[in-house]
Amino acid sequence: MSANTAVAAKYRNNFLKEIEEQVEMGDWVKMCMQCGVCSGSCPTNFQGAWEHPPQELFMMIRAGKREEVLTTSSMWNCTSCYNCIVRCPRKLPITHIMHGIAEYAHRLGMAPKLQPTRFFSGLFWKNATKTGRVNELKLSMGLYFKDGFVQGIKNGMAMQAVALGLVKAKRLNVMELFGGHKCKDQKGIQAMLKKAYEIERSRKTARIAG
Amino acid sequence: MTEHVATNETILVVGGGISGMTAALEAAETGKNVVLVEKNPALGGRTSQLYRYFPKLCHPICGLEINQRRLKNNPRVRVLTLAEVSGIEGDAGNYTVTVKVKPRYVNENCTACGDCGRAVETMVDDPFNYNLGQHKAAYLPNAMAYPQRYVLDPAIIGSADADRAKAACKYGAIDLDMQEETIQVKAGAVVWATGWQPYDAAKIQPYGYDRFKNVITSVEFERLADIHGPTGGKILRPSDGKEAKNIAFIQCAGSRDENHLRHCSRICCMASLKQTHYVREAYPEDGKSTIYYIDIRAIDRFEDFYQKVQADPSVNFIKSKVAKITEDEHGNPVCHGVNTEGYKRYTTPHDLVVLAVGMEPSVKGVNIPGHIVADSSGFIEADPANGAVFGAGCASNALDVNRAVQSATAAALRAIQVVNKVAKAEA
Amino acid sequence: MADIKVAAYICKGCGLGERLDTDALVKVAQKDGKVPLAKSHDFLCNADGVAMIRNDIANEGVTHVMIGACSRRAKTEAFFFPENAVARANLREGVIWIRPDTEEARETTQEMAEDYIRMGCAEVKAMTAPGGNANTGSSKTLLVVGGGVTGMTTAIEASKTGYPVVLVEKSGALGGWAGKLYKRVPVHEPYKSPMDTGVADLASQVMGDSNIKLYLNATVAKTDGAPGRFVVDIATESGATHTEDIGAIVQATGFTLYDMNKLPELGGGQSPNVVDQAGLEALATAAAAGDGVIRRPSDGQPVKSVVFVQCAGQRDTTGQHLSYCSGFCCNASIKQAMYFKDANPAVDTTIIYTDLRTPGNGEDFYRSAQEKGVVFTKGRVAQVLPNGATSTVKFHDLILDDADAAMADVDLVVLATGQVANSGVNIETLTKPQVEGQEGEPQAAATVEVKPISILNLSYRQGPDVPQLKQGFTDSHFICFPYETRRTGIYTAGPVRRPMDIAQAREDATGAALKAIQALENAELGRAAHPRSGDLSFPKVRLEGCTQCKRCTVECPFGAIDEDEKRFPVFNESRCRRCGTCMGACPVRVISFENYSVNTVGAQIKAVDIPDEFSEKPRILILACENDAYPALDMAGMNRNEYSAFVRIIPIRCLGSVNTIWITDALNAGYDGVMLMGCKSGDEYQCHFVKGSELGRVRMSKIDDTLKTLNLESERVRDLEVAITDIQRVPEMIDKYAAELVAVGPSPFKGF
Amino acid sequence: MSKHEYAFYPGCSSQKGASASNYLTSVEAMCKTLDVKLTEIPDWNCCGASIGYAEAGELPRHVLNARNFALSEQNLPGQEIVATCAACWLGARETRERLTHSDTLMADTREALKEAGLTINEMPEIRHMVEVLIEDLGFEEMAKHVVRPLEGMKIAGYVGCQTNRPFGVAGESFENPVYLDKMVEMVGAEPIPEYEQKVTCCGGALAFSEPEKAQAQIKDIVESAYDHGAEMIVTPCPLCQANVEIYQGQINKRYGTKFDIPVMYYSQLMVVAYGGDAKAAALNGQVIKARRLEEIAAKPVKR
Repeated sequence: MSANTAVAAKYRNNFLKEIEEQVEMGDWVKMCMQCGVCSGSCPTNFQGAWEHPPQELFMMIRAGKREEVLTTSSMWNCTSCYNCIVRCPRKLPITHIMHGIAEYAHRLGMAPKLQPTRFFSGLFWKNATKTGRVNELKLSMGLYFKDGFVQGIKNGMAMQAVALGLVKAKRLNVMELFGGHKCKDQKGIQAMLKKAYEIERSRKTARIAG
Repeated sequence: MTEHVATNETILVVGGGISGMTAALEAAETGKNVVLVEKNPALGGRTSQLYRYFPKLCHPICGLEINQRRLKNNPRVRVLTLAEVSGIEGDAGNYTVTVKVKPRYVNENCTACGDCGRAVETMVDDPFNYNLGQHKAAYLPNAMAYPQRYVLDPAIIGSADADRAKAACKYGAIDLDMQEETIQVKAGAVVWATGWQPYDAAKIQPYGYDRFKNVITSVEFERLADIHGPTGGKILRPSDGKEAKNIAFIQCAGSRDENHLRHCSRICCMASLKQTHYVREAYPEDGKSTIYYIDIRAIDRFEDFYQKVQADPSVNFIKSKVAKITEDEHGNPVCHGVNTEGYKRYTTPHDLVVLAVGMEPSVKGVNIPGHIVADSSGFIEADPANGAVFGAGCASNALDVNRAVQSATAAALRAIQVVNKVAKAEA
Repeated sequence: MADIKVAAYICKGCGLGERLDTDALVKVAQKDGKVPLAKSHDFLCNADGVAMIRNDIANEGVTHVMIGACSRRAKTEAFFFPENAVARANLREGVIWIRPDTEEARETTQEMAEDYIRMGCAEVKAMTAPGGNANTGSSKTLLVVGGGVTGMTTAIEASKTGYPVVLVEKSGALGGWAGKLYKRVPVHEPYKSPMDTGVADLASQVMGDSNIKLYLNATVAKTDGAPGRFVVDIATESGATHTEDIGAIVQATGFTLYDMNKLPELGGGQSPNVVDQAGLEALATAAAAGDGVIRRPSDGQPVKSVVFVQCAGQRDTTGQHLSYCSGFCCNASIKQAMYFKDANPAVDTTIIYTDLRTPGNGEDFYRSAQEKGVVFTKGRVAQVLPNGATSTVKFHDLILDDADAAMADVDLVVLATGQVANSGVNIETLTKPQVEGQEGEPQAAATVEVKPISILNLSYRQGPDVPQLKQGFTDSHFICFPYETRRTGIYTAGPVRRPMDIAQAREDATGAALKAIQALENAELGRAAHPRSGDLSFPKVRLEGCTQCKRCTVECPFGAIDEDEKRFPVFNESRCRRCGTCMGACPVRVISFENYSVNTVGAQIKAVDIPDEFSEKPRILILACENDAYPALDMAGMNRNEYSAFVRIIPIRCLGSVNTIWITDALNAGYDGVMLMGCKSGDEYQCHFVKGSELGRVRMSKIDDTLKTLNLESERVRDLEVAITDIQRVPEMIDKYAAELVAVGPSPFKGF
Repeated sequence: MSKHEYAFYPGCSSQKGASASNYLTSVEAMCKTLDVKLTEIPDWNCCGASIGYAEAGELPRHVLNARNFALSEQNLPGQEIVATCAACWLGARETRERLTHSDTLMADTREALKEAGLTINEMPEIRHMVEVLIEDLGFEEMAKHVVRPLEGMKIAGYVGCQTNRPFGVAGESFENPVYLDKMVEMVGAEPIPEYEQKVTCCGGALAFSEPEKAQAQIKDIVESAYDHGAEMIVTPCPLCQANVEIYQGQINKRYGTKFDIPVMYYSQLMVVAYGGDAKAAALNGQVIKARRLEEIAAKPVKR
């Protein structure tokens, strides 16, 4: 029975509909004509990094492969180079769809836990929105220490030369650890973002309902 | 040919390619008077620049020969070359058409003996060969040229070369004082058969047509294969004249692409399948063709041709829109992309890349006097608002030759219906 | 025959004066050509030269004109004398342009020119200016067979042009296939949604047109005669037969959907919930009449998921089904998927295809379907397994490279089966070929069923219907000339001659109407149809000499010749295309045309001056097809590609018109060899008379016997396939052959 | 009163002591010469960058950028916003496009902005500094100020991604933009138009999260510059600059290469060509020192 339903679920449009409702630009997925120009234009895919390049993801979504799509690390390889967007003969906003699917997978907690870019992406956003401006030093430290203190030191050592170079060039300021750049109206920013999240959530639930 | 006077029972056909010639001849052979206007110095249009037709692999100039003979034997068709329509006044059954006729600088005395060509020194680009080669500034447009009469390139008018040409002609055929003239032609109906132009490949930036010598278009490739072409029918690549044996054909170069042409140009798949035959013909031992495609559109009976090519071991099909082309140190164009059937990434060098460029209606951008209803791609649509101006052939749709001829024959009847009404009314 | 006066004009222009001894040529014309009037002119094609000729015609009583100048393909406006018999001796492209301008070449070049003058004079004398045939019919009525969109369009367009129409439809209603459609694919901007079929409108136009005589529940019982004078018996349901005088015929008998019962693996015939495109149209029409919900045939439940299987029984490589693509089905399935989506976006609609084929603006229609949520899956369907009310569709997903992909619980499966032409009887299979060599040609492929019932019931010698191509479509295998069937005055239109959609069928129908109108107009004037359009000559036969061998009646590529009860040939001029195949076939040489006959060519062959065997000047006769080989030779001249001075070239209408007597005459006269240059024959024929070159070759394949009886080497006759582009290859062939003949040695018949 | 006034959005990386601080320094000097007046948008915030996507969501991202628009409108009414950072420019411009094309998004954005006591009335133009240079001033004007041509320097123009796609500079091709080469020519140096890596991606944020992937691409970018005989790379993008410059050491370790090629901003070249000294051009800000440029910068200006 379960096997049967598994088959039944496949190639049904349920997951496609879910993506259209939940994912930024998700309603573009159905417009893909499977030419493959995105997969061929993606620099990291070309390094072989992608398990499922964009066009294949679109086909998998149509084929109802929910689990595979939301748990793959593929979209996290996007460097936002926009090559796919400018070459797509159907003008799909592929970069944004990739980000969108990633965000959704992250939201559902299905994205691969140890995916470093997933981690960094979250880290970056928190870092940037905390004070309204990015604190590069804390950002890097945060990244190095993601796997605990010891690993952090290791990573730090590995990056030491780079860091030192930047410090010498006055492009990395150790004082940033303490305070650093920030917006004045942090309260406003926080309130504003909180509101934005609220609205977005309500819109999505509305879409599922309607 | 006796030049009949055009009346509002006359049918004006704009464009002397296969569609225009067909419309003109079919109408004339049904007893109607026709004025055929062609902007080039000779009839034949784009099909006369093709080496072979699909799917029969026969030669376009074979049919052209027949049509020319029909023309030679039919006084009802009056041909104006180097002529372009600049205005249409009036309405169905009663048009006055203004035609600008450029000077040929050669009159009907010309016997096509070629003395002027030998006398002239200046070389100019040869548009018949898509400027892949050059010809003398006094020239016969092509071997099948009708009218079989030389032309002087305006570039040499007023130069010593022009005088040399004049001096060389024993028959007083060269008239350096010819001026552009504007004539008015009465017509009851107009068949607009101005055909198509290849989409500007330079606009497809990832393919580097403007940067890489060895990336050419499908229409240019026809000239390479043609005995009358710049290489005398040898398939040699432009950069270094090396034999091009490993050739890539890229489909939908401009077509089916919202950044370029929205529509599918219909002919390109078959054209590339046909062109793989040129490669095999030129290099039976080690010729190799690779077709990069999205969908192979070998429609109706053409499917057989597709199946034949598929069975050919020298032809390789890859379902992929090539992402970009780069050039390696040997001047080989390198195709980058992903084979979508199984996701195999490729980075493949070829001797030559042929872009199967899309079909753009020649009317696009051209403002047809008395605004005509066209679709989003610029093809003339069948619409009552067009009065008695009828689109035919590739001016009306992306068509292969066979369908273009059907379309032109149909357009001829629509035109006849109008002039017959006129005749009835006057009788 | 009225007394004739021949005049020969030799041009000195284009270097002829410098390269040749034109005075000598004038003498040759007088002495050997025996023409009373021979002149030379510095520039024959200019106003003055032409005036001279016109003046001689007007005042000197010249009836026959021999022009020794450039090729017959050049300066045609100048040398346009439709009232007179005209021959052209090709001294420019045919002589000085293909010979080196050297002292040593001078003699042979001059000999060449002199022979062409002799040949020209001999030819023109054997000609008379064609006058056309008076006794052809003059019916201006069109018969249209088939009352579908194509037939109705043809009828309406012809009527609009001012010609009466008889429309015969076998069923009880107009509309055909399109009449069964719920909606059609859009044909103008915006290409986004299905539109009304327009069939009702067409039908009312037809019924409301007093110029169109409509026969429903009727078939064509007998078609007799020829363009301009067809006599057609129309059998009606009541059993009554009506006879109509018809000028020309358009066959628009459409297609039948490929039988889905032949596709059990795809569920065809296995479940009411597996339908073909016609089935789906019926469901959609029913739904539209009701609550708009398309329901499952088995139990009337609303369809929640539907799968369209493209190329069902099409593009088949196994030989079991249709090998071709029907072209219309991709757009049709897209349209049908929209029936569901437009009514209820929640319905799952999936189209499984291998190549999606939506040319032109179909691409917009495709995009529109995607916007509406139709899912497109590139895959190859292996199996449709109905179980109960639903089915499981098993397929190979080509994108995800999954050979075991499947969709379960599908409510409805639509098989996009293709179009099978309703083209009547396949005469190739009906009548065993009676001429040797035709065995080699393709019989109707196994994939196409031979329909037993004739559509036109032609009383023609060669069979009751229009010849077909291997896939059962009517033969119109030209790219440049799609309408040319092998039955003059009978044109086929719509899906009967190529798979097509409604838009194309309507365009096709309009074009066919013109061709039919043209055919009956030409018939009245006794003018030939394509490709020798306007030719006023027509075959004349001396029946007293005829041996009733039937070669002409069997071979005529256009079935123009019937047999009377005494088995004598009955020529139907307005069916004739003037290719001369009958003339070539006739063993007793009783068939000829006024301006082209066994004699016009034979006289030229005999006129050539044959040097003796010691002169080391062989003579080679070339009979070259005027459509392809001859222009190729011309262009070789324009390119100054040289070839042997020993050849003498005679243009012929078609290889099919070559009578073996010409060859034997030539060989007896001491020619060392004969080259025959004709077009490609066979499946991909390039012969403008379709079978002409093939029949000619069959005939020539038997020439060896003749050679044996003359005990000559087989090398003495060479049959070559030449295309119009062979401007380099032809000279090479000629020189190669000339060299071979030297090896063979001179003909023993010289000097006899 | 300057001919050209803009609301300036420097972005996080251009701040003092941040990874592109040298960019800011050189831009300020460049604008001084060109009489372009930049007024920093008070209390501007981060654009969210592309990489924030995991948490950003759609609306919050746009709201962030919208806040900058609102501040600009409030404090520098009527002025176009100019960004020097590719990501800032792209992020802001994307928000602009989306808000102009979706009323719902606009309404939602306004509602969120209320929380910060802000609002937007009209949409500002979002410009990149190179757009301002090329479109508002023009090459002729830029060239006028060149007093110290960088003669004999062969420089690879590396445009990268986000200054080029999806918006890019008007009239330029996504695959082969030429404006940077023109700028190199303009400052008297020798461009390398056939440099085929000019729009290759540097790896962006992956340089942090997955260095090996980014560095594989950076290697190609640098290698090709060497192959074409470049002694310097110039770019308009802070992340490109940083990625291509600072990881050369690690790439050398990883691939056994000997990369040591300076990576500059167009603004630094211009400042030197305009007669500015090493400090004004922020040459000290290079991790890989641009020796030749420093020498030229030390030379007296020929008037």
